[in-house]
Amino acid sequence: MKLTFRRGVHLSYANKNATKTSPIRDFVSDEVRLITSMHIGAPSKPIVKKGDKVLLGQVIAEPVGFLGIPVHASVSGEVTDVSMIPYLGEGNVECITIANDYEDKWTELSPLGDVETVDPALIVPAIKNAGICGMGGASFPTHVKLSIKPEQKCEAVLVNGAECETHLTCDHRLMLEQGEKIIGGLRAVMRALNSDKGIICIEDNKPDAIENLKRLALNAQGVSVQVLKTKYPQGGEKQLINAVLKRQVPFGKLPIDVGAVVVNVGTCAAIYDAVVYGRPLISRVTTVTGCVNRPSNLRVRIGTVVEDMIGACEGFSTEPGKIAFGGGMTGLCLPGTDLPMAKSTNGIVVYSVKDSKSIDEGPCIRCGKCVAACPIGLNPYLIKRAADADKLEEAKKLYVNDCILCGCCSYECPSRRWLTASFKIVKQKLAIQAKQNGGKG
Amino acid sequence: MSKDNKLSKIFLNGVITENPTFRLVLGTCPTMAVTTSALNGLGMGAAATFVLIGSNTVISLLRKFIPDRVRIPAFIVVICTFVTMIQLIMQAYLPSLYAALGIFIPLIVVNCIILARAEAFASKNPVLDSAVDGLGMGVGFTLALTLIGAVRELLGNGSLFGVNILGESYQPMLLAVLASGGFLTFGLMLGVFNAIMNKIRLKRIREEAR
Amino acid sequence: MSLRLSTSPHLRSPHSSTRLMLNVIIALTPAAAFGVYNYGFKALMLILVSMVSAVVSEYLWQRLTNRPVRIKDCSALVTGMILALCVTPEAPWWMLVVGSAFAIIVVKELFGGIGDNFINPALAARAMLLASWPMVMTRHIDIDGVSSATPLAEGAQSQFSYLDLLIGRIPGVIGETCKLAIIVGLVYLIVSRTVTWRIPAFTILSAFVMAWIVGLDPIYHVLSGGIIFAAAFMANDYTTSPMTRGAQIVYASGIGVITIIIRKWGAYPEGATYAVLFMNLLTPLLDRYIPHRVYGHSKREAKN
Amino acid sequence: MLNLLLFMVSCVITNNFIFSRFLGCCPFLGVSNKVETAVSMGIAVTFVMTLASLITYIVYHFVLLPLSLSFMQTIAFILVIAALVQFVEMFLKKASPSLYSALGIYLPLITTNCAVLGVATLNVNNDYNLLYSVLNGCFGGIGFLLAITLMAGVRERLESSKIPECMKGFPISLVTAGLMAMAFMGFNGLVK
Repeated sequence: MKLTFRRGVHLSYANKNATKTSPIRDFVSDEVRLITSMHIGAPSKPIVKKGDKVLLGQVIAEPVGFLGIPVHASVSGEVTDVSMIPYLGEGNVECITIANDYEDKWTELSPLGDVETVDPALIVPAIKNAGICGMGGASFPTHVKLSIKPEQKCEAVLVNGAECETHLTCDHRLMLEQGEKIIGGLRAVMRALNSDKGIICIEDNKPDAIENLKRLALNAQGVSVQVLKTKYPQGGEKQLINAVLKRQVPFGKLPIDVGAVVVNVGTCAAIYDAVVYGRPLISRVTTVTGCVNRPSNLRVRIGTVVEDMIGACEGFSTEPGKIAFGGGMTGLCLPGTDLPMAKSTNGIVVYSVKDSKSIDEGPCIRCGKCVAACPIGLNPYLIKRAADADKLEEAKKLYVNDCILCGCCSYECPSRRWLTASFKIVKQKLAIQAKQNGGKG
Repeated sequence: MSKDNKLSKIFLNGVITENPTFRLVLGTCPTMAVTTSALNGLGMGAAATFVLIGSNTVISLLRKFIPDRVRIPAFIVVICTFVTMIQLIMQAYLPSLYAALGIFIPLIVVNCIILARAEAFASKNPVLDSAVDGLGMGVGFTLALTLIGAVRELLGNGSLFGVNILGESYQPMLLAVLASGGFLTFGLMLGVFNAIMNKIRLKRIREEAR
Repeated sequence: MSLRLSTSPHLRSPHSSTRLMLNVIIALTPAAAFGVYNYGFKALMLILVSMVSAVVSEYLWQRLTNRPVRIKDCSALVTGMILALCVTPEAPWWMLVVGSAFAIIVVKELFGGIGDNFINPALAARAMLLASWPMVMTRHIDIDGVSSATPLAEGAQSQFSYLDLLIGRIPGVIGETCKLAIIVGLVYLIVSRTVTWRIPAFTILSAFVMAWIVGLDPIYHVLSGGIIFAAAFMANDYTTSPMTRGAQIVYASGIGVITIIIRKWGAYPEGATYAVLFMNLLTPLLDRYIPHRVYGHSKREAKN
Repeated sequence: MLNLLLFMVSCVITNNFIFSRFLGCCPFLGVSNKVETAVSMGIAVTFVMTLASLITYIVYHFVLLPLSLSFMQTIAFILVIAALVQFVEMFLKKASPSLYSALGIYLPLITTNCAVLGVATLNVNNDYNLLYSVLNGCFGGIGFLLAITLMAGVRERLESSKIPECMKGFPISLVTAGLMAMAFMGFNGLVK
């Protein structure tokens, strides 16, 4: 039976066609720029300086704090610069630039061996050392997600292969081409958490991936494939748990509190590499699509600059109006093409000038389409009303903090109102307010 | 300021500046309930004016003798006396009008305009001023009621004070004399009145700026 | 090269407000066409007069009050069309002008324009016309132009077969007689995702059940009068219907039940108009007290 | 029995105190900003109207009529109601402080609510017996509660609407009430 969550929107996925049948290509550039805050949590601390020679996979920045993960050199070569650069609304972040010598000489690795025989206690530390964070977009450090308290029991590990975003097909291709790695990584997670159920969740618009993984899952203990209805945002962690396990994660709690852990397919494959070969996270598959001449799924080194990736796709096909990291619903706009991609960058979408025109807000006609779309069950039109009047308290009472910024309400709104955008601002304002109040108290 | 000038100012205050119906929006119930015709509006207004003048005068006379703590009940008793008087008078001499106005004659007692004037004006001012204030407020109320009644009668019946104006071919808009028409007409007239007042105020501000 | 920065989402659904309103107009067309076929040129003229005067009223009001002119969203056209479709073909043209102006100015624009009215403009205008000129508004003719009683009038119940009711061989208002044409329009609305099925379905279902409970012929009562038209084009008017699922179900059921109550016991032979208007009044409260459950919160919490 | 039922329905809907009798318009327009306060006000009015119907009935039939003082009706009623409201206020303060804090501030306003004096006068004018008087008070009050709650719901919705400057406040509330009254007209004839 195909499962799904309540509400949400049906999107057109025609924009996936450009890349969904093109196999993953490897691409390596002359230079990588590795920023030290690719994950949620304190930025890592650089331990190399300009002029140092580094090997592939060598630690170049050390983790800081509980949520910290290391950063590894994704090419071998010489560090040409360590400096601060502005990055995507995070202010200035530290960035380590490495010139590639194309030798790809690995630093010394410590593989753990087969996922079925390795000591489960070693798996989570290996994941931390490999610098793995959520590769579906959230970039939450994976080892933290997997460090569950002794009294908690993980009933099921969900592998998120929904890929409900538009444009992107990197997870789809990965499931087709590297299914073994995904299942191996899942088994490693299951063993680490002592869980006997692993469910790979895939939307029904990817029948080839479903078939491939179903076949591979036959040989893996406790692993099954769950087909989901195609609906956005099926791949949201909360929605996925709701759809598959029929449970809701209470506000302020984590998935593990309802006995679930959700891992992205890309993350699973990275975990496999980390456990079996001891390789840190140095590359990932990223979809580059939209107005480029050759839309592709590229396996690129972490830190590859956007401009190089677009070059690998034979340049822009028309004048670009807007370029975003991520798909059409949640993508983050880039101010320029000289920025590097990060561990969680699952796609680069180039929009034409025509598709990037600014949209004027019309008056709300109370059609209720936003209410019918909100996967959380909020009243976007009411929150927007509060937001427009700058009534933060009222917005808070309307659960704006529960908003996952999926974009469904804005997408559906026939008056083209900037609902999600204003909720994002309100949430930021509320966070600042909470911080200030916390400081006082 | 001369005495006459002051009195006329008090009078005009009630009729225009603080018109109980259009400016203060007090006593809305009779305003909508009885204004199905201009005549009913006029009758209601006259009855209220009588009570207003009477109660204002008496309360002003007694203002030094009424202890502060029981003043509201005392005011009500005074008002009530005049209401009962007008009620008996109308019953005797204008039975058809009395029937048309129904329970809204006894309900003048709880009409906020009258108590409000007693409290805000009559209990603080001399007799003559209070009487003129009562008259002004009463005339303002009467004018407003007659106007609303006229509009509703004209729309809903094609007539004014019972005289057919719009001719035989006019198909009367019955809604105007129904309950819902009362609310709508009053609301719309209030809106128009506000719009005019806003315009005047704007003009005045502009002139002063010049 | 300059890149635009904007917040997500970067995609918008193909349904703009104007598109949705046009969809409603398209859906109303079969019913209107049947009305014109039945009652001739006069019906066509009434529909046009109503639509034009609705748009003109909106334009004039917005110009006079210095507001942005929004006639391009076509909502006034929809209002005018619905109003014309629910008056008798015998109505004089000036009545439609008064009705549309009332609908647009008093019911919609005074409250702030599109999206801010709390009651359905076309229906409020119809109720206004019905209250103001009851004799004219309830004068009906059959398809041969002979004045006669509608199927809901007392004593007329046995005159018409179900088939007559379904295809509209009955006296009535311009657009409400042919149930088949209305259903075609409704199906278009649902297929084009302009409206959801919930409100129309529950309205018709509840009317059916209620008629059956109070001992009326349920099929006859669903097929006669304006219940199907109301379910298709009035009950699910965006602005005045509730938004949450539970509230929509309560709202739609209320319309069906009240329609039958008015038909059985009320003074008016037809209750759908007033049922919708009455439930419009409840809409804000329904939306508020039957919210969607917020993910990860208990039901009780969600009510406050 | 059926008669009683019809009478109740007529009190609540077809002869609604606000929409067809214009009684109690001041609080209806004044205290309908928020649903919560509107409901409190409605309950307070219902309560006082019921008690007032009962007591004015007793006063009229056992005091005024025997003494042939029926011309003193208005003055007697208003004093009885004022005393009653005072008494209810004191009683609530003692017996149920929580209810008092919810309804307390509305009680003094009710003395000059014409719906209360109106229902007492109507009872006398229509020659209702004790049962009908009390029912008239109670269900009339419920009708008021219904009207003010619906009104508050709509007005909360209108809060952020772009209403023209000259219509803000009373005018738009009156137009709203007018349209509501029109919707209520559908129930005409429900009670013959």
